[in-house]
Amino acid sequence: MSIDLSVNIGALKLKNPVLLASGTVGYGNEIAQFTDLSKLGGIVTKSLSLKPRKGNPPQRIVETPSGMLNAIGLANVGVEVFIKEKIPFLKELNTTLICNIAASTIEEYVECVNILKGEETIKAFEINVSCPNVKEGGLEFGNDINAVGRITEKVRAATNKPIIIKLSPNVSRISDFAKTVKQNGGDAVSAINTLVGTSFDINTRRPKIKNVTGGLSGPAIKPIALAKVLEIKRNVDIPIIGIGGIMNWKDAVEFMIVGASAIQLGTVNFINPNAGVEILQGLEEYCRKNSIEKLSSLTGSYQI
Amino acid sequence: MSIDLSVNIGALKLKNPVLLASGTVGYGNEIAQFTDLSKLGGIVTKSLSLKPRKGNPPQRIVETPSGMLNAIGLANVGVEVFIKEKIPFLKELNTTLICNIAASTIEEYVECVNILKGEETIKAFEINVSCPNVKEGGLEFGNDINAVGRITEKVRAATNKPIIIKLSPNVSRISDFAKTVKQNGGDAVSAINTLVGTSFDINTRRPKIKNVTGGLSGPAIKPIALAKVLEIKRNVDIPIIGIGGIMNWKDAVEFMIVGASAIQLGTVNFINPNAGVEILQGLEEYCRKNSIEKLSSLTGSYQI
Amino acid sequence: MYIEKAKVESIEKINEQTFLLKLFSPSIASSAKPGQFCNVKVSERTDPLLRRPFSICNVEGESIYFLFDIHGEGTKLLSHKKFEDEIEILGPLGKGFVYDGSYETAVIVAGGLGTAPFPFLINRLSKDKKVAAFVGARSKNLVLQHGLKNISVATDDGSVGFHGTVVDLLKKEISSIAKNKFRIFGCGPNPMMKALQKYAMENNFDCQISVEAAMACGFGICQGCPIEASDGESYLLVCKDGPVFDAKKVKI
Amino acid sequence: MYIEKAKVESIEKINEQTFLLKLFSPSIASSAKPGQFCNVKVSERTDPLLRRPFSICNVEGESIYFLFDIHGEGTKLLSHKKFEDEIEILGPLGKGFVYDGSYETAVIVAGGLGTAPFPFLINRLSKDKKVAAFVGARSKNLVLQHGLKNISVATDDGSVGFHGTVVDLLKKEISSIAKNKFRIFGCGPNPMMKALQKYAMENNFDCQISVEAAMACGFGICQGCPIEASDGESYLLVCKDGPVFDAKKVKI
Ligand SMILES: Cc1cc2nc3c(=O)[nH]c(=O)nc-3n(C[C@H](O)[C@H](O)[C@H](O)COP(=O)(O)OP(=O)(O)OC[C@H]3O[C@@H](n4cnc5c(N)ncnc54)[C@H](O)[C@@H]3O)c2cc1C
Ligand SMILES: Cc1cc2nc3c(=O)[nH]c(=O)nc-3n(C[C@H](O)[C@H](O)[C@H](O)COP(=O)(O)OP(=O)(O)OC[C@H]3O[C@@H](n4cnc5c(N)ncnc54)[C@H](O)[C@@H]3O)c2cc1C
Ligand SMILES: Cc1cc2nc3c(=O)[nH]c(=O)nc-3n(C[C@H](O)[C@H](O)[C@H](O)COP(=O)(O)O)c2cc1C
Ligand SMILES: Cc1cc2nc3c(=O)[nH]c(=O)nc-3n(C[C@H](O)[C@H](O)[C@H](O)COP(=O)(O)O)c2cc1C
Ligand code: FES
Ligand code: FES
Repeated sequence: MSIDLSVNIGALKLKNPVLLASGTVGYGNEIAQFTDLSKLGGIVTKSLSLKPRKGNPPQRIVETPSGMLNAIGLANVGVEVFIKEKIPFLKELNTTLICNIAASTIEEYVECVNILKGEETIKAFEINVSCPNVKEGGLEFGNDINAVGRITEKVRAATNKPIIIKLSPNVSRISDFAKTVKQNGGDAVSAINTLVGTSFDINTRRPKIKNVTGGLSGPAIKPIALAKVLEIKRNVDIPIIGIGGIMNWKDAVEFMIVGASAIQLGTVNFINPNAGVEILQGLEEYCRKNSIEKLSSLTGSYQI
Repeated sequence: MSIDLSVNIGALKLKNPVLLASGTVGYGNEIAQFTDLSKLGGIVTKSLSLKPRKGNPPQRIVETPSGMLNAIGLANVGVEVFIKEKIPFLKELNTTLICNIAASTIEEYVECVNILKGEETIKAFEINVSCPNVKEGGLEFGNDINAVGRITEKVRAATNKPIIIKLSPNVSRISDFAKTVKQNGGDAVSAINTLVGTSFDINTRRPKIKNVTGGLSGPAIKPIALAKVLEIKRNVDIPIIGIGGIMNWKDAVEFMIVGASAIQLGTVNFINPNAGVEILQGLEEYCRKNSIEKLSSLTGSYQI
Repeated sequence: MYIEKAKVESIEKINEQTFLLKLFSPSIASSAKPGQFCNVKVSERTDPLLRRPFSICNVEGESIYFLFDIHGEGTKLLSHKKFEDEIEILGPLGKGFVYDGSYETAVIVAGGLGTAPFPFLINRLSKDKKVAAFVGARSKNLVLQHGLKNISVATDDGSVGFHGTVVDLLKKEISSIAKNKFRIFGCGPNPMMKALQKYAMENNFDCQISVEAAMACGFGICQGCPIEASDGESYLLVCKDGPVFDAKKVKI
Repeated sequence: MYIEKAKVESIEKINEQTFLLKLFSPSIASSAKPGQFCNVKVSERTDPLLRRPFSICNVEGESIYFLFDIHGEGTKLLSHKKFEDEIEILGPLGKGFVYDGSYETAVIVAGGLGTAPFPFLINRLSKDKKVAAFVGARSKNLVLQHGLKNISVATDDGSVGFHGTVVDLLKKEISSIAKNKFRIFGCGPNPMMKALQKYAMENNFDCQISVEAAMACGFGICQGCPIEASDGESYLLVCKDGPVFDAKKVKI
């Protein structure tokens, strides 16, 4: 039996649903030494900002039970260097490139998109709204439903390429945010970004992470991420990319069942850089065993 | 060196900060076979409702990475039976009894408090606002800041005993809720209750928990709980009871450093029913080693 | 009830997937009753987080036995334990079998790992009681006869003994013991217990069944393990009110 | 760079808290360079979640060695590994020592477990180079001399050798080797590396230091392990640009 692994995220066609998540794959070159990226559905770049960002001072990461906290501070090369130095390698990869963008004003998001949209290699934009909103008092855009609506609207106006809004989980009703994305012309949502967490050293009484708080990722958050994806699926008709704590193909299947059209792997890449390829094989095997001809038929197939 | 372990939660005096959390200690009798409850700062009852509740059908619990989901459905004997059958045992325990109350209307909270407040054994009320609000469309009170304000106000009017509002973590800014509690006369807040999560069986495609979603608890959520406590501490001047994933004395110290005046143990009781006593010993030892005379001086002693 | 750090005295593979674990656990050994279980800590770390429930398979002096299969990660970790390793166990938990009374034959009906509690039960039965054991398994290599006697076997695939379920085998064979007064003791997967319960109730047989449920605490504080009482009005707790119930008392 | 499932060939306790682990790991053995490290999976479960970085202590045929202490849970799990257990390792990672050049003496300065990378370095030094090794430890029973030669010892408590830090010992002894051209290779806790760096820079010594940082991935994709470049303008990554840096290039 030949299994159709392809999935559609709105207008974005992927050869399979396995993507590598922003910030956990750099710009592809390092991880390519361990895995064959061309087999995957695609990769999402580290969040790019208009100007290069140095990132936060160390310590940036700390392990927690079945998870980790990070506060990288969006260290990245900036859009210009990205185009000049990273795109050439990414072009050769034969995988779908999604460009993740971070900004602290709405105008900056639009400007980044305008600079990048001419690059043929970039097939879609993922908008990271979980960055401190400098202009509006340091609150996160991601927790402000109006801001998310406006960002979607403005970015939509700037490009015809598929737009995916990456949602923050640190809200009461994530489906309201997904609804806003849909209403403002977004093609899809990614759920979830990391949860706010912290960890302190009991001897020095200082935060283990210099930035005080960090984003929690890894298997610890999987149940939360699944609930968020399910909540969106049951309330809004928009394609969802499921993210959060996926370690193996079973987790990937679980995300698809609760509503994800595709999935992204984050933390697992650090532990097993070949996880994407292994998960893909697992998905294919699962389909074969269960006589599923189209992998995409799993999406939202929950029995409640 | 003799160490002063006592702490104050507003008007509520506890011999030490180690409490057992609601829903993880029943009404004290079973766990008393494994541990000496009289050594602890106190215990919080399973959430009591006006009428007895049968609870949700099975399966009610499922394990997750470093955590568990539960959807018990507030199974409890109801306030009347509690007074008749449970109070006599609890009276003999020689530990502080905090009564946790759940309801689906504001009036019901007040009614429960009115029925219970005459019981001398009950030293404080903890109000569980993470229950669906039947009147206002099934959304949780806990995610509705106005509802939390009104509940605090009405319960405050009904009793002079200390009132602790147990906050939901499934919100963007928990400190806003703590502020509302303070403004409406609450004595303290407990943070956090469980996070919404789910888990699906990839063969049947059904939720592993009959209720579809459940509350995530255990070490997995500790970094999130710590961040919530810290957020409240930095923004609102109200005593905080820290809860979430505490497994050992080090975790307890960490919660106190970020701002907790006392702590509650939940999931750990299932794994080690003697954890409370062991944690207390660990806290005392820590104080001795670090020449800390008053354990309460740890509260909010973070160095940021 | 005790929290005991028990040393591994031996761990033995008794068929291709089943292990017999012997632990030095004097407090639990001296207080346990057949049909009770322990909640076993399989890891020092927080994943897997919860303890795992296992029936007390037997008691011998100051030692207790567990019989288990590799099912998931927890039992896998348990199977890696070695001589003299320490395992923290909590028990004895729950209500065991009621096995005194005037019946003459103890009819044991065990499916798969449901064999586990019966060596202990057989040990404690008064000497005048006869035993008739019916064990079912998926196929020949999974049949567990450890510690049983007077055994009739059923397999789903017919690779040994009766071809069919152990409850069907019981129905076929019951006439041979039906002259005596008997009491049925059942343990196995819940669907099998349901079939046994139905059969016993229809025929008004004296029957006790041991059921399974997902558990967190194992001793009544989490309310995680409900089973509906037969009146349909309330839930009982498998860990505290069970795991053994009179077949008439619960809805499986 | 490889992900290799390596079999334990031996695990040996070389002092009261230090273990020497030998693994069969042909791909890594054949490509590793002194100063590089591997990221080691210590558990099959999700807690502990992350791999742990360890310097490659030595390479012998198709085998590699790690030298480690029990520090927390990860190293404790590692210390429990037994002959023939499989451990998944990722490596060789990072940039190693630059050890060719026209210097005559390799001056090794190691604090505590900082000894780890030097047996491998010494093995690969061209035969005409001399070695002078300075090792520091808290006290006598923690001094690690494994695989070193021409050793001078310093202890914080003076229980053996020089009473003081290893950098102070170096300052005292340097004159005896200062006639030769030398290059310093340092590895140890970051505060010690900082002291060594300061001393080397003040004297314009040729010096390479291996630094530590919390790591998630170990190969450059998480950006979790920054160290400030000496210009103060940018961060380098310890895992990818290091762990060995020219002492002039970074701010510790
Ligand atoms: C009262 C009682 C007595 C038992 N006695 C035995 C025995 O003697 N021998 C034996 O081999 N097994 C016994 N079981 C089943 C045993 O507890 C499970 O096989 C074991 O928990 C599986 O753990 P795991 O980590 O290997 O599997 P996983 O599937 O990885 O476990 C995941 C979670 O599901 C729970 N779980 C999985 N299977 C079961 C099950 N069948 N019943 C309840 N919870 C389950 C686990 O406890 C854990 O919380 C008993 C169960 C109960 C309730
Ligand atoms: C490049 C490099 C090479 C190393 N080589 C060796 C070696 O050869 N021998 C040896 O014994 N140790 C070495 N270390 C330190 C070793 O990685 C830590 O001791 C180990 O990670 C501790 O893990 P744990 O679970 O036992 O401790 P825990 O304290 O429980 O670990 C908790 C977390 O902190 C991290 N961590 C703890 N200590 C350190 C540390 N000193 N440096 C970086 N991260 C740390 C762990 O990786 C983990 O993520 C090296 C570190 C680095 C960065
Ligand atoms: C070290 C690290 C860096 C990350 N950087 C970004 C980022 O730059 N932009 C972004 O949108 N998400 C970023 N994320 C979030 C991940 O893309 C992902 O949403 C999250 O980690 C949850 O998935 P996981 O549990 O599989 O890791 C980062 C996560 C980690 C762990
Ligand atoms: C099985 C279970 C039942 C619970 N029942 C209640 C409850 O009835 N009322 C309540 O306020 N909190 C309840 N909780 C939440 C706990 O009191 C606690 O806030 C939460 O579990 C986080 O702490 P932990 O990680 O230490 O378990 C319950 C938690 C669990 C695991
Ligand atoms: S397992 Fe906790 S009440 Fe039964
Ligand atoms: S550890 Fe991930 S970039 Fe260095």
